[in-house]
Amino acid sequence: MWLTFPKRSVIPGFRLTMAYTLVYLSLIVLIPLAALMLRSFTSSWTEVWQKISEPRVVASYKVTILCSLVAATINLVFGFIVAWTLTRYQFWGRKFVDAIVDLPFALPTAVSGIALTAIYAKNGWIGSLLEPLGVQVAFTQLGIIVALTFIGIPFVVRTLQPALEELEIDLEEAAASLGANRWQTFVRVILPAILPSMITGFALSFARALGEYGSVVFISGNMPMKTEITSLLIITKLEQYDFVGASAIATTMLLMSFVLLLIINLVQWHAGRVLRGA
Amino acid sequence: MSSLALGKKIPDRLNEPLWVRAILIAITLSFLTLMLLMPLGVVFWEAFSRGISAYFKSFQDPAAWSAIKLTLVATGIAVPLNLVFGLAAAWAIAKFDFPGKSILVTLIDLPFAVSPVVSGLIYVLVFGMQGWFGETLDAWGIKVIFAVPGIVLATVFVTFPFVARELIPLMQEQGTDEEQAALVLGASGWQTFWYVTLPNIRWALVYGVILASARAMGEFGAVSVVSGHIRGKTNTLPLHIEVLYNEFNVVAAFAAASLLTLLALVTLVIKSVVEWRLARERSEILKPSAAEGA
Amino acid sequence: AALWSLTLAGCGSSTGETSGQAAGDQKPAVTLLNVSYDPTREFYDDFNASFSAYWLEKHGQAVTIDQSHGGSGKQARAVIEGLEADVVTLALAYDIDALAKQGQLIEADWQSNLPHDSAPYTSTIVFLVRKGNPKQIKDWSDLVKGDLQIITPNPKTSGGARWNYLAAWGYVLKQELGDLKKLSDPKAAEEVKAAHAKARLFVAKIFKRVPVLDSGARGATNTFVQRGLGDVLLAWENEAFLAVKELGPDQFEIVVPSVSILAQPPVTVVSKYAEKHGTQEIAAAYLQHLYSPNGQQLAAKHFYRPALKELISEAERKQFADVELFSIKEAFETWEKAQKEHFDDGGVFDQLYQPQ
Amino acid sequence: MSIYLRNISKTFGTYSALRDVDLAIPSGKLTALLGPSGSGKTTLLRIIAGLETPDERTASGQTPKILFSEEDVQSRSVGERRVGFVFQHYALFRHMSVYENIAFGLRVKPRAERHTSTEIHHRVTRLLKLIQLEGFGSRLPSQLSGGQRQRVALARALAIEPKVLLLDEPFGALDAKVRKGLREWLRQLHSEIHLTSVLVTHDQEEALEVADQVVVMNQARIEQVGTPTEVFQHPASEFVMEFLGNVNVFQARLSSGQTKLGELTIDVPQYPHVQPRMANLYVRPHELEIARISNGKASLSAQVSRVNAAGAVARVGLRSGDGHDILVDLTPQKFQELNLLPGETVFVSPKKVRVFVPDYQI
Amino acid sequence: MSIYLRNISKTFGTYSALRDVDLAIPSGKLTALLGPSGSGKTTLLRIIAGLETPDERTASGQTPKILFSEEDVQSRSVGERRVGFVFQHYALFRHMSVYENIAFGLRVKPRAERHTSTEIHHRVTRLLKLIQLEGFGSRLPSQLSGGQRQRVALARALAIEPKVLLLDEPFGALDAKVRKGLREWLRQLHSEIHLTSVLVTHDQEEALEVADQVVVMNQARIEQVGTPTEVFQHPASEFVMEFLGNVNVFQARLSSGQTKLGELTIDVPQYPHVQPRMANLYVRPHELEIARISNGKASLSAQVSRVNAAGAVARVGLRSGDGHDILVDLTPQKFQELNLLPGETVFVSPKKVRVFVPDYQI
Ligand SMILES: Nc1ncnc2c1ncn2[C@@H]1O[C@H](COP(=O)(O)OP(=O)(O)OP(=O)(O)O)[C@@H](O)[C@H]1O
Ligand SMILES: Nc1ncnc2c1ncn2[C@@H]1O[C@H](COP(=O)(O)OP(=O)(O)OP(=O)(O)O)[C@@H](O)[C@H]1O
Ligand SMILES: [Mg+2]
Ligand SMILES: [Mg+2]
Ligand SMILES: O=S(=O)([O-])[O-]
Repeated sequence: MWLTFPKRSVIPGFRLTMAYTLVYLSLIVLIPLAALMLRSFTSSWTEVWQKISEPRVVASYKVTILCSLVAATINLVFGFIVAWTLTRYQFWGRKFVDAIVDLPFALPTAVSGIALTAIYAKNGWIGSLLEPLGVQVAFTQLGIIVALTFIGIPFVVRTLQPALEELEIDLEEAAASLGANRWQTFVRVILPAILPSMITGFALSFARALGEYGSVVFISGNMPMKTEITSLLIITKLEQYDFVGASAIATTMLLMSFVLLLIINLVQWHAGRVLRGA
Repeated sequence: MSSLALGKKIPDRLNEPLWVRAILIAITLSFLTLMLLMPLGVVFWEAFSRGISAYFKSFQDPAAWSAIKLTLVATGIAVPLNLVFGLAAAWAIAKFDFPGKSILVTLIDLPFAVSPVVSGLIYVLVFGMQGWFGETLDAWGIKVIFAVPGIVLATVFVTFPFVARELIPLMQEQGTDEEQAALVLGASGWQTFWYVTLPNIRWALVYGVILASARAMGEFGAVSVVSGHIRGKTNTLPLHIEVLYNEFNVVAAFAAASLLTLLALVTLVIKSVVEWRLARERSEILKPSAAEGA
Repeated sequence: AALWSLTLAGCGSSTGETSGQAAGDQKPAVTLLNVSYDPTREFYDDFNASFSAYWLEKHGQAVTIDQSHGGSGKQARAVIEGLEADVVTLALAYDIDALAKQGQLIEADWQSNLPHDSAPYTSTIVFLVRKGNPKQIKDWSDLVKGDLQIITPNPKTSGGARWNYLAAWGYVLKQELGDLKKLSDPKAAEEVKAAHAKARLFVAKIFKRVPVLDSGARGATNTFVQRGLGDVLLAWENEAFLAVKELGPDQFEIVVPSVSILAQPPVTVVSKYAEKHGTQEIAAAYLQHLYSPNGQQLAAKHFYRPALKELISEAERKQFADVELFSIKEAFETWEKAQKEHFDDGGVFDQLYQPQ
Repeated sequence: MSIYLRNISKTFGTYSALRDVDLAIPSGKLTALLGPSGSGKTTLLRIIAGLETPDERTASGQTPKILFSEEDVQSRSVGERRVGFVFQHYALFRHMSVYENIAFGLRVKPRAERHTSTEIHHRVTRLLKLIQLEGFGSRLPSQLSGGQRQRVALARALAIEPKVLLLDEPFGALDAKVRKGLREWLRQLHSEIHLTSVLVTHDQEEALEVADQVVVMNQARIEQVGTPTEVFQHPASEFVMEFLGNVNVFQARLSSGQTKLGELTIDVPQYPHVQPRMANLYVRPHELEIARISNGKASLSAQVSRVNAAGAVARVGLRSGDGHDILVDLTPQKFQELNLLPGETVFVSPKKVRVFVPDYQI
Repeated sequence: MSIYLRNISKTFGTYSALRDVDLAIPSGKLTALLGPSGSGKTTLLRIIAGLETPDERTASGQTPKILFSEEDVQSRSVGERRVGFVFQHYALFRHMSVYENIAFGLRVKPRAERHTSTEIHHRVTRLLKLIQLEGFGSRLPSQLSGGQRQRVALARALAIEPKVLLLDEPFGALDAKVRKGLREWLRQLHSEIHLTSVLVTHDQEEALEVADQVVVMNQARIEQVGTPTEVFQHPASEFVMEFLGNVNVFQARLSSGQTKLGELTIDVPQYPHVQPRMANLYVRPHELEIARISNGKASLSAQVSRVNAAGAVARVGLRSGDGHDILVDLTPQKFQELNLLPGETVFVSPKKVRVFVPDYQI
């Protein structure tokens, strides 16, 4: 019924495109995801609860969420600096740097995982430098964080860039004319203005990190209770023909991601409404 | 209105002191070197570790060629499908108001955040022999999982949001003024879309397609779950890389990886060009009257 | 139209399709799909070629064998979910049992269809150490000395790792009980219990020394070889040989312990799919060929211990060190039992990682 | 072609953008829809164009009618109504050249009706000449100034030879100076082609100067319809009075058809009621006279607070004894004669007073 | 505080936005920078504020000087100059409430100079009252109308008690109606607080009405500086004449200090040259007189083409015999007396003519 909602708008094509969107979305995304959820409900609630709350599973949530949070935070800080320098400063190689930011999108995650492991293992280019300092990256949570940081970079940079580009210079000039110094201008004027984008970038990179598998398994060491991520546990369950367990854990992660994404969209929508007065 | 072009002009007086700029640029360069350039370097380093001839020899394997072909086929089907979807979804979402828009947009975004493993798993659950439609499809002699359609499906899933996500904000920003103008001038719905809407979003479209293609070619986890790993038949390039790596054939593995990386770099270059044109076009639009003439 | 035909081609890429290209006179060419596990790649590459030649010569029919490799459990699951393998050649009987149990694809008594419990070749678990054996590792007991680090994959995800685990466990049982027959002797129950307790302690000690649990055997090998992590790698004998050959005879050497497990990677025809493809006969012949002199020699060439030792040359026999081997049946009764007790969720392995 | 609208209402959700509007738009004339922001001008224009549909029923249950000449066009789509629509922000097709923009409406015609390309070329060339942008055909809209863009938008609308031309604040986004020039130009264009035109604006000066008929709107309703002179000289309501130009407002007691402004007694025969009530007295700045000495006529005394002789009209700001600000417009001539200086005391008397009694509120 | 500018040039790349500008801005007065788009107004204002630096040397090698009172402020940063700057598009901080926007400048002061929060509260409350937005402190800018936003921007600029107030087209983005109201309000505000103010505008009406001193700019240079009356009544150049209000331009031959407009002979003692040259004769619409019959005075005959009596001034469009359009503004009174109808023939005579001889081009 709500398909007909935009009542007699002159712009044509709502029914067609909406119907197509919904059908395609259902076929590709919704029905398969429903299959996943229903599969986890083929057993009783208590059993499902038990499966998703085993100590080892819980430990994997902790590792996954903690590392994802740290990685997203690193990305937030450094991604901001990268986006800032890319939009504000002229320097040699800027175009190249700008182009390369999308690399993690395109590189197969397994290749990234192997490459990162090669660099950060104790006989690797960087690992060997860190070894004398007693810092071990590969096969620790640090390694997971490195991999998750790698795959999250483009999300933060690419959401912040347009926001920084659209920042009106007027605002900064206004702050300067009111006597604010650079730092005050940054904290009080620029930061709040790009906050919604920062939240979005952070959340996107966080959400992506939650589900990441390919690049992590090589570098994480996969130690149960310590460096085992949830995606790996799903695979483990599958290896044991435990479809219900795998589906239950996958569903849990899926719901987390969905809620996270919904929050992002609402934040953006809300910020847009309030600030633009739409 | 500020220009959208990179490196916008900031009055000198408002810029950070030189040393702050230098530090920030240094941080940017070292961070990206550590995180992006070094992995890239490792790929090529390993690929050429036994010389150039070893590098090129690794492409003589027919399995490599079939993997490249399959990757291109999967990308070639998945990306156009998502392109059409992206256009339809962006049209419905950007040009109309309806309740539940936020949820719809979130659902479109969802594949971004779904673990690739899960992305593959869900199709197994639907089309596998133990799944919903597996038996039925098998009775009809249709194979989805462990065959090309499954690989295409998984690729479609992981690249699902890319085009739509590029288009929706742009089309929202552009509003419906031009479409209305076209309709008033007597254009049909298709004419309006074809002559007015499409040219306005073409660069964003190209950008979305490039990102989707890059991701489609590089996808590993999801495809791995539904592929069946039949050498020469259902291995995509990333899967083939895994096979080679597991065969201790490091040079060939990284040679194939370097090929993907090169493809990625080429698309990134194209993307930069596209982006540059996009920015130029936008800044032209945003520019107030060029000159008060006549 | 081009897209559509590609998709169709994809649909039809299942095994057993007869293609129009008739080799010989009347018999149409045939394709078999052999779904195998990771470390058999090199072996089956050779074997398939040999079988094709053999079949063409004998029956005038061209046969192509498609190969699929991956983790053993994952492969079994794929077959259950519809990967239409004509034959499977996996790392453990437990995974093939799953084809019967989960997928009703084969008979429950499949293992008796072929000689030697359907295992045409065997292997065992050995130690791969760095050149010169700097830590002086000779036998299992040396593994838990000093600050040694051990590399082995995760038994929950890797079939190979389960063999490692069970080998260590069985070693202790053997040490404690002398004769594994005592395990089924009700009178020795006390003694057996104590032995199991010791074994558990030993295995726990081993896994305490594992810094990285890769998800597959090849991953572990890479960790040890490429990343330089750990002092010893627990590996299949054939894997260890291959690693030395491929990655550096000058860097690694193999240590064979006094006692180890008899690893029997079994093979079988997936009758349901073979029937569907009409390939029962040729699939069966394919597996039979593994027991032929040619098959056994190829297995030996790829460092698998042939089930029929008499079929290989003295020189080939020599490369396999003598070692006292015990089988799953002797030490753990059945794979199912071992799996349930040790590797299922909440099993012994999980308990080792339970926070105290 | 004349346009008749009857019983037009439009609600967005619960918000009434138009309430029960009836309007006749005479053929060949330029009608201006004038009113404050949000009064429903754009909505009404869009309903005429077919970009919006009126409510199926007004609050009082009437069905709407939209007639072009005699014909009901409600079932006609936007494209079929053959109206030229000029959007406030031009809505030019950014990726098409000026030439292509103008030709668009001709190119998308159904094959049967489509002109040959030479015909199209002739027509576009003629239009480019009309809007005085002959050399600019190959430019992109982004390479034009605001005023030029607006003229292209106009040419584009005219290209399909519309029966009606609808303009939504066509000069809203332009500079004061450019706006004036374009206004003049539009006036002239209209006198040449005599197309039934409707112009939306909230600038009263623009409406009064350009239009043959002015429709004053307020809060979703029409307040008054008339020629510019009519609505300016005889405003039907306080709203119209205030909206059309500057006013001085005085409050006074009214009874028995008479009221007093200062000493001055004013007859208001249309309010013959005996009970006194408060009335608002409106005097436009140019309808006040200033004298140095009380001229015997009843007048108010006030102090000159500000003078400004720059411009075609000299402005004098006065402050009356009770702190009321009074604005007086003088001709430069008169201003020179008086030679007023801030601080002086002068006497003002109105030449014309309009009296409105606010509606009772129960 | 007065401002002196000397030798100010500004080039962007190769483009000269300002060329050798000298200007004195008197203390406590409102100065308007008036000129067409691109003439350099904004650039000049930004240089005063310190948002832009002038070229270190003008084309003729002079070094620039910017004095606030007697003090050279060139080494001072924007913040240190204590100027209030009001931006065309408000540049309000979107995420801050109105209150916080106004308080911003006080909150970012160095700790030593910072006021207590009660002081800040008092100050902001006072400003909110000044801009008549007492109840609006907690709103976000997006919840205000354009006019209200602009007033907040003003209050924000005033909060730091600037010594100079700089406004860059503060009303450019607003409706005609709102703009007028705000202009009035600004005038009043300025007469209350008497702050040295500089207002940029390209609306000549605005400049003439609001400012104490008008600076007319054109093509990177200053054309004229003077009071509104001075620049309007005695324009220094054709450009100023044309830019400030409507004009009728006639071309005529000038020789020996005399020229003729129709039959009318005009003395131009400032051009006593004997060789004849072409001159432009400018007459403002309100400086033309219309008569029904030739009044003996030398005059032009013309036909009435258009009349418009709506508004404070009645406009009459005439067409002279040689096809020249002439615009005449009449008082409504005069217009009523004449009762002109389109098509009638009338006689016009100028009351005042300004003559400019275009520069020779070699
Ligand atoms: N699509 C819409 N949905 C909801 N409300 C709308 C819509 N279009 C117009 N309105 C509301 O209807 C009222 C009248 O709008 P309209 O655009 O006709 O006013 P207007 O007289 O043209 O004003 P302006 O001078 O600001 O353009 C406004 O309050 C507006 O908010
Ligand atoms: N940062 C800049 N870079 C390059 N050119 C500039 C810059 N700022 C201004 N200009 C140019 O300098 C000239 C004067 O600009 P300015 O903004 O001072 O004009 P203005 O009189 O304020 O015009 P407007 O009325 O359009 O605001 C313009 O031609 C403009 O394009
Ligand atoms: Mg409107
Ligand atoms: Mg400016
Ligand atoms: O693509 S993954 O390797 O992350 O699954």
